[in-house]
Amino acid sequence: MARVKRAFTGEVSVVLCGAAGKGIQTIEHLLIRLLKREGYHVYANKEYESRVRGGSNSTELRVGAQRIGAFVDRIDLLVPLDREAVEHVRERLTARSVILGEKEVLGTDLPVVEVPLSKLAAQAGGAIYVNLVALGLLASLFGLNREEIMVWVGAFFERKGDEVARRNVEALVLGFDFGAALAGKGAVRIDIPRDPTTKGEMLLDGSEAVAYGALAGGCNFVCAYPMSPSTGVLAALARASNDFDVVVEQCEDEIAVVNMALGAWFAGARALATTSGGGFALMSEGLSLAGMTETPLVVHLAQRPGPATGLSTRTEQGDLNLALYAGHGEFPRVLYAPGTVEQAFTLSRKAFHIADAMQTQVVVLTDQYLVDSFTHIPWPDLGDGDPAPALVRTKADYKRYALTLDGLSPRGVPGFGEGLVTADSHEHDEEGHIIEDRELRVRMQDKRLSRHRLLMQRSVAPELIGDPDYRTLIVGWGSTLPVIAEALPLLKKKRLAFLHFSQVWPLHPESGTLLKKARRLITAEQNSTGQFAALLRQEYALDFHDYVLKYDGRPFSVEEMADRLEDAL
Amino acid sequence: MARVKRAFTGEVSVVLCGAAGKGIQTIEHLLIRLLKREGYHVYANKEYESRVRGGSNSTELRVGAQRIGAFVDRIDLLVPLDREAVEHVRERLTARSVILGEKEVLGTDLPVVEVPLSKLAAQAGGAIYVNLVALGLLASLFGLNREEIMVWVGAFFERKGDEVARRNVEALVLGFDFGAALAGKGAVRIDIPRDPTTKGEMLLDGSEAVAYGALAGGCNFVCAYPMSPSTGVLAALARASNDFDVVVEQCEDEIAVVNMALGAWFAGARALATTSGGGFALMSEGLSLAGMTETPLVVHLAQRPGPATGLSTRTEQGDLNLALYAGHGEFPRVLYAPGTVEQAFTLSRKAFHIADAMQTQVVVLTDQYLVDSFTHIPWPDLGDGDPAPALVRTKADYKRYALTLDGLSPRGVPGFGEGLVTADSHEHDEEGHIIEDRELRVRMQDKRLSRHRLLMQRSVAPELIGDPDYRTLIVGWGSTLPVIAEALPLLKKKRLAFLHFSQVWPLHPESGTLLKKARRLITAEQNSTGQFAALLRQEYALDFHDYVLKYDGRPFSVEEMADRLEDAL
Amino acid sequence: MQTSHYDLPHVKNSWCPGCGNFPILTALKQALAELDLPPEKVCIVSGIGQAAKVPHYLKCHFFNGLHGRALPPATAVKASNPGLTVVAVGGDGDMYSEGGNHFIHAIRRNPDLTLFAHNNMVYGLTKGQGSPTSLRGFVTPIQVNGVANEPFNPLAVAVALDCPFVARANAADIPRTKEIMKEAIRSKGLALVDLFQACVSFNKINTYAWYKEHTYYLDGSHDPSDRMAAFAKAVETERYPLGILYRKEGRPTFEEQQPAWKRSAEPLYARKLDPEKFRKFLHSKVV
Amino acid sequence: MQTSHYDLPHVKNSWCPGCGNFPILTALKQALAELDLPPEKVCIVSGIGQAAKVPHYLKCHFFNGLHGRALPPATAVKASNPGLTVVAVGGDGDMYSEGGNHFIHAIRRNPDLTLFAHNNMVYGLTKGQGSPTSLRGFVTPIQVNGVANEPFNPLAVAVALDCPFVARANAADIPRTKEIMKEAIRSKGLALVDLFQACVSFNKINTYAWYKEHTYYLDGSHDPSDRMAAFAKAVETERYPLGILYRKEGRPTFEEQQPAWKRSAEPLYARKLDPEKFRKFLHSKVV
Ligand SMILES: Cc1ncc(C[n+]2csc(CCOP(=O)(O)OP(=O)(O)O)c2C)c(N)n1
Ligand SMILES: Cc1ncc(C[n+]2csc(CCOP(=O)(O)OP(=O)(O)O)c2C)c(N)n1
Ligand code: SF4
Ligand code: SF4
Ligand SMILES: [Mg+2]
Ligand SMILES: [Mg+2]
Repeated sequence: MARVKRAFTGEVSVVLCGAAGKGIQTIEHLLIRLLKREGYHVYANKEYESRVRGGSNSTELRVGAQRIGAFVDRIDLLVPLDREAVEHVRERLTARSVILGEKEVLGTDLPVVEVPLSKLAAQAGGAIYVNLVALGLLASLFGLNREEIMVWVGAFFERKGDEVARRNVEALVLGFDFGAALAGKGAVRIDIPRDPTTKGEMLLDGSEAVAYGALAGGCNFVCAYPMSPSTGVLAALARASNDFDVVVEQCEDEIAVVNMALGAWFAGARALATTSGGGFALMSEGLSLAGMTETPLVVHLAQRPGPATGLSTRTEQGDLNLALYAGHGEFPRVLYAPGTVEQAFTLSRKAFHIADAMQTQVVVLTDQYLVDSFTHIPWPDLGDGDPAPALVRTKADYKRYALTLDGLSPRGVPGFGEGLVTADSHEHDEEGHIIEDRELRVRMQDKRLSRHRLLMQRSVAPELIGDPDYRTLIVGWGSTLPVIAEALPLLKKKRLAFLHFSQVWPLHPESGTLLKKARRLITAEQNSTGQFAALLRQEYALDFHDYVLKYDGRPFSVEEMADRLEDAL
Repeated sequence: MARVKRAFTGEVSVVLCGAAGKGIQTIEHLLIRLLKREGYHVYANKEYESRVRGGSNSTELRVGAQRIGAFVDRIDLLVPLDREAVEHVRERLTARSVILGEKEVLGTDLPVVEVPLSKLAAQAGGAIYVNLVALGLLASLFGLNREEIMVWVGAFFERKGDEVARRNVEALVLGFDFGAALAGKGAVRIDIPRDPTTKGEMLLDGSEAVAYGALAGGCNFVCAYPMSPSTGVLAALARASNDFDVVVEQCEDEIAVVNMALGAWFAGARALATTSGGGFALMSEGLSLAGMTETPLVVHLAQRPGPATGLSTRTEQGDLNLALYAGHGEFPRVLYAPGTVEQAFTLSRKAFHIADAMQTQVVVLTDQYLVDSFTHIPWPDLGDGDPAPALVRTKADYKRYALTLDGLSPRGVPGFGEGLVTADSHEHDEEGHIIEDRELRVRMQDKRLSRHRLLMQRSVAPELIGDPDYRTLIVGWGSTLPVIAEALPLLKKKRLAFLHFSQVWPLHPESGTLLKKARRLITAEQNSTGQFAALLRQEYALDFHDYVLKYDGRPFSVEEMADRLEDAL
Repeated sequence: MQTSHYDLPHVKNSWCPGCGNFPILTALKQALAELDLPPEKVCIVSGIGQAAKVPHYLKCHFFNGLHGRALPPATAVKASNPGLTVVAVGGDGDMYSEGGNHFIHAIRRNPDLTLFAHNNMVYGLTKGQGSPTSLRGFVTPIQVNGVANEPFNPLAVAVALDCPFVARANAADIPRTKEIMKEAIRSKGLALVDLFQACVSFNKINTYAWYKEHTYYLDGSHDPSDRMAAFAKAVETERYPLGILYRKEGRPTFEEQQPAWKRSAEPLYARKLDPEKFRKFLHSKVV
Repeated sequence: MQTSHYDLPHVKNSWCPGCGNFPILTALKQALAELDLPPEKVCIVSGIGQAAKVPHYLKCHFFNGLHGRALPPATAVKASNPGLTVVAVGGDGDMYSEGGNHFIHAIRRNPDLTLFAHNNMVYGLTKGQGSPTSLRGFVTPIQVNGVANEPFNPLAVAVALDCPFVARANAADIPRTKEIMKEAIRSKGLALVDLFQACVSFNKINTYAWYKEHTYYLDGSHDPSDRMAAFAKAVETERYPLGILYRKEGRPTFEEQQPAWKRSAEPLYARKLDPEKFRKFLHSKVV
């Protein structure tokens, strides 16, 4: 294994690993900012156990000259913070991997580039500073400016008091100087071109992207019950609530959540509910109510492996069918499945506009992998061209469920105008009063279902990547976009393309043509049954030739995706 | 309209109509018994509003020489009990219909065979006896024996006291004698051959069939939250609970229901949960728990029109997708959809055996139409050959989730043997303890999913009715069996058949072949999107040529089914 | 205001003749009329059940949602537009069984709304099953040996959770029920009124006469601000006290603690994101 | 019996070092050992949360179900096999928030089981959000301006619903907690023990020291059979009383009111349908 002299050009994957509570998140938080300021493209992703302290968690930072969005197995530089760390990631280490740390502490048989992390930490004031030593080490390997980062890190720790800030900066410098010496000896060399555009970009994780996209869409009400990995969205909106007057409530359960969100929309607010699979399942009846009352609704569903509690801090795309069919009876809905942090922002914004304009429910499907993806994104479309909320000032003779030509009854809210605004869970007449009449029932159901066609017209087209003259088509949806896109050129196959769906329901009208053009269809999904392929089979009566499925709770890496697709081709 | 002299041979449809609280149910209850004793085949079905008093409800009794299971629009004899009644069923009246009643009370322009119902009722003691007068009238038209029915009806009312019994019998006789006179005049003549086998058959409605089938399957625990039209099953089991030591509990909500049922199975009971769409939606998360813990479960889902509260006392087949996909994550399940009262018994029994043997969840899908179908069924298979519960006496080293060759870990229960029995909602090891390990996760998920194949092997094959050499195939599922079967011979089409599925998931392995053999596929479903057709498209990548859908909350009648199929052919 | 302002003559009422919901409807119209609350200012949020049909028979804004789920949307309506008078209505099954969790947490949350629970000690709409308030021994088609569970005591629980307004009324007594309703609507924070109501079709035990016999009105000797006294009254079951059992001043409401309502009184529907502020906020993410 | 009987040495514990769940686990093992209840006689039913992991660290039968849903399956286990000692375990979020409806209705139903609620006034497993028992003003990543809702008072609610055994313990005091646990397990009907528990990772307010300072033990002067006195104790919040607040004798349990248990003590798994009786029953439908 590993010769110790190593040079990385173009792109490098740095992995930090250690027990929960060891400060890995602080390194990630600071390093990603420092690298981005420097003009590196950075993408980070973490994996962690369902526990608060102990265990083995890791964060991967990929640093390169171009935009990155996917996870790789390969570890170029590993900074293990405890004895278990090396074992935890061992199968990802290659002959090219460099381990930076203390051989004695790590007790590993693998070659280690000796860095006296704990000695330097002790020098700075104690074991807890080990993360800042590691940060300094990496900062110097990436060629950052010593003084600049001292000032920046000092400022970051300022609010924790002078003493803490001083010691952290000291640890940083000790690590930095050690790293500079290493680099000087040529033990590790990183040589990646910079791209000044990164500096002007926003740094967000997937949760923040959903939350701020929602704000951009006019969200002013959020209710939720905590559940990994969906809680980050609630937290991001809670942080912003004082500035943007967002009503925030942690409810008693997810049933309260969905019903509260519906009450809010009914009264003219724009509410978001955020949850994971189990909570979404509990909302099923409420989604049906949204359908019957034609109340807009936006739900963020961050997927994790099921069934039941499953693997609560891991990733999966196992809830597509649930999102498609939750709730009794039949009613239209929209499902977005953003492929990147950037799309998470854009589609969350769009979700509010579509929900409002079409009086429908919109689910934004993410997963642990996407919400924990941390990267910088170009300045997004803030939807300044978006229409104002589609609310009408009601007249005295207002009828909430008026039968209209396009199937959309103008939506009023209580207090805006003279009319009375109603919502009814029973089959109802135009005023919202209970009926038993069979003909009116059919007209009302037709009216609700007719929305499906309108939603199709406004759907997001799938994105085609690769040879437009394809014979083999790989199909994917949601968060696997970057990993399939990155794996694609690694496959030595002609006439190959990848079709990515960021809207999975209703399907864009062109989808059928695009799919049927292929001779061979392969689905790549992060679940155990190929749910999206089943949906496409149902819609277009077509067959899939292979299924690349993964359901161990870990995201596809570029390498695994390439290997598995290679096998399937 | 209607000439008044009318003879009915072979089969007759009698409709009773009036406000809730007018005693229609009593007539139905008594008449169906009297007719069955006489050797008539009888089938009754009711439709009613979601209110306790008032409105217009009706019951149809079809009486014939052969087994009947379907609803017809056609009314041969109408006994309207109030002014609104005639209007309520007016569109079902034909030139052949005979209305029996008081023209003045009814205020109708239609010809009426005058029967002084209210005068005779008054004579018997008051307006409330009008239903017994009507009963007597019909009894005489059907040629029942005056003395026998007097004794029988007297006995029936005995528990209400002598005076009440006397007056009821008097009303019966007054009606009977009036009817005899009418018949004598030849105004109405009913001439239907008798079949002595009806006498030995059990008289059940769909709810009782589900309940008693469950008992036959060993059900000894039932929990539910009331919800139309599923409550009848709970009531039937509650009535039997003292005799058969069934633990019965009305829970606080449907979430408690599903979790309680799972706890009961875990501890070795055989529990049934009964609900309708909204309640089933609330159980979604619990179904996922059943999947993860491999705990058997039987749920009866009586469908009604949605979304949300919809039409709470009407019928629909709108919850197939919900039943298929409720719950987060991926896990196997079984869905039965009995087509008749008889199948409701058989499949509910079977549900318990499959749930137990396969450690899986089984949903029995009925609907308002089926649970309110009231008829006699041949003595059912009581499953005496069914295997004993598949429970093992545990040893000290027992592991609940042992990885075995066939994917079924022997199931123990606490207290039976020395071992410890566990159930875990997280991904777990063989002992049921929480894991994060990726490989074990995959093995456990594969183990759970592998059940699907076993379930397919034990699935109920679809039933083919009609020309085995078909080119056109009508597909149906659940309660539409009798109506499609009866409509089939009315269609003047060659090489036509009907394929009925009483198990809709997993599909029997032969289904694909049977479907693909057809040149033309038509689905007939009681919903607005053709959910079952979508499932078949997904499974077999095939196209449907026409959709015969109905979603006004009323059951398909034979006539409507025939007309609509005719159009589709 | 005239009570006829709230009439909806074209809607057919589907309650049974003689049902105890009629006097409640009358009292509620009178209460609203006397408080001069026009239909456009009132939003009724209800669940499913006979009681929950109230907004179909009383002109106002309404959100008639799911069985058991009136309180979360009612809370949201108030928090989205505090200018509305929000009333949540449901039956005993609706509010205390299916909706039990929302009941206790709404009291904790304390939105400024009024909760009328029509307590007929039975499930009316679904035809006569036991309810959480059914008395022990009540025989039904499901509880064939009689109800075995202890009845839910909504008033004692509300006092235990320090609900700012806890009252009971006998619906048949329209004038006094109306007065209690008015007090409840006026009161700040969550106001609970449990309304004894006869179900003439399915409850042959707890009839109009029974309610009359088994209740008495609290008089001046009861101090509703005394929590212990209120609890003592709430657990009385030989004869049930009527009137205001408990009043607690000063509990802040849900809405008024939300920053969104500290700075502005404009309903949420009329607000917009400040695009400049939002841009600045996003710029702070350019680190 | 030795407490080591309940050890599961091969299972890795994932609680944080110093977590207040450890003393609870110790006390529970001691209580079971002193009551001579071998693992084969005990079934723990739990939800999801840090507290709910107890059965993974204590050898016994267990059903570790869904967040908030311990009580319905626990009730069913007891009703299917009353020979088992059934213990329901969960956190404050688990039992009082997601599981709030089951909490109140389990008390009404009164199965013979013990409920241990680990009350750390925070959501531990999901990393520090407010819980229904969090005190006003508690700042979290979600409650950025501090918790605004009134804390849920489980003991007052339990007394309001006439729960037959209502107690509070400070988990850090293992010997006395163990004694309370033993009493609770021995007591007939539903026994609630709210256990004050420190979360060292996410609750920096309600620490071991805080619990010690803000509690005191009830002494002989408190009569637990006096419901009013119990209520008065339950609503004390300056210093929280520890010990048995309320005891009510004589409430029948859920199981014993079921006909299935009146005639036989055989667990349901060992029973079979009597085929002759069933045939006769079906024959009665041949009318
Ligand atoms: C989720 C769900 N479960 C069950 C029902 C059926 N249901 C409708 S109303 C009702 C109870 C009615 O009793 P109550 O709330 O006391 O109202 P009442 O009719 O007595 O006024 C039930 C169980 C439903 N609509 N939704
Ligand atoms: C339906 C559902 N919603 C949310 C969650 C996420 N969740 C798991 S544990 C928990 C709360 C933990 O707090 P508590 O019950 O107080 O237990 P503690 O960890 O503090 O012991 C939550 C919200 C879940 N598992 N299921
Ligand atoms: S069933 Fe009872 S509560 Fe319902 S309307 Fe009739 S009398 Fe009133
Ligand atoms: S987070 Fe809190 S409750 Fe959970 S294990 Fe850690 S200290 Fe204990
Ligand atoms: Mg009621
Ligand atoms: Mg907690």
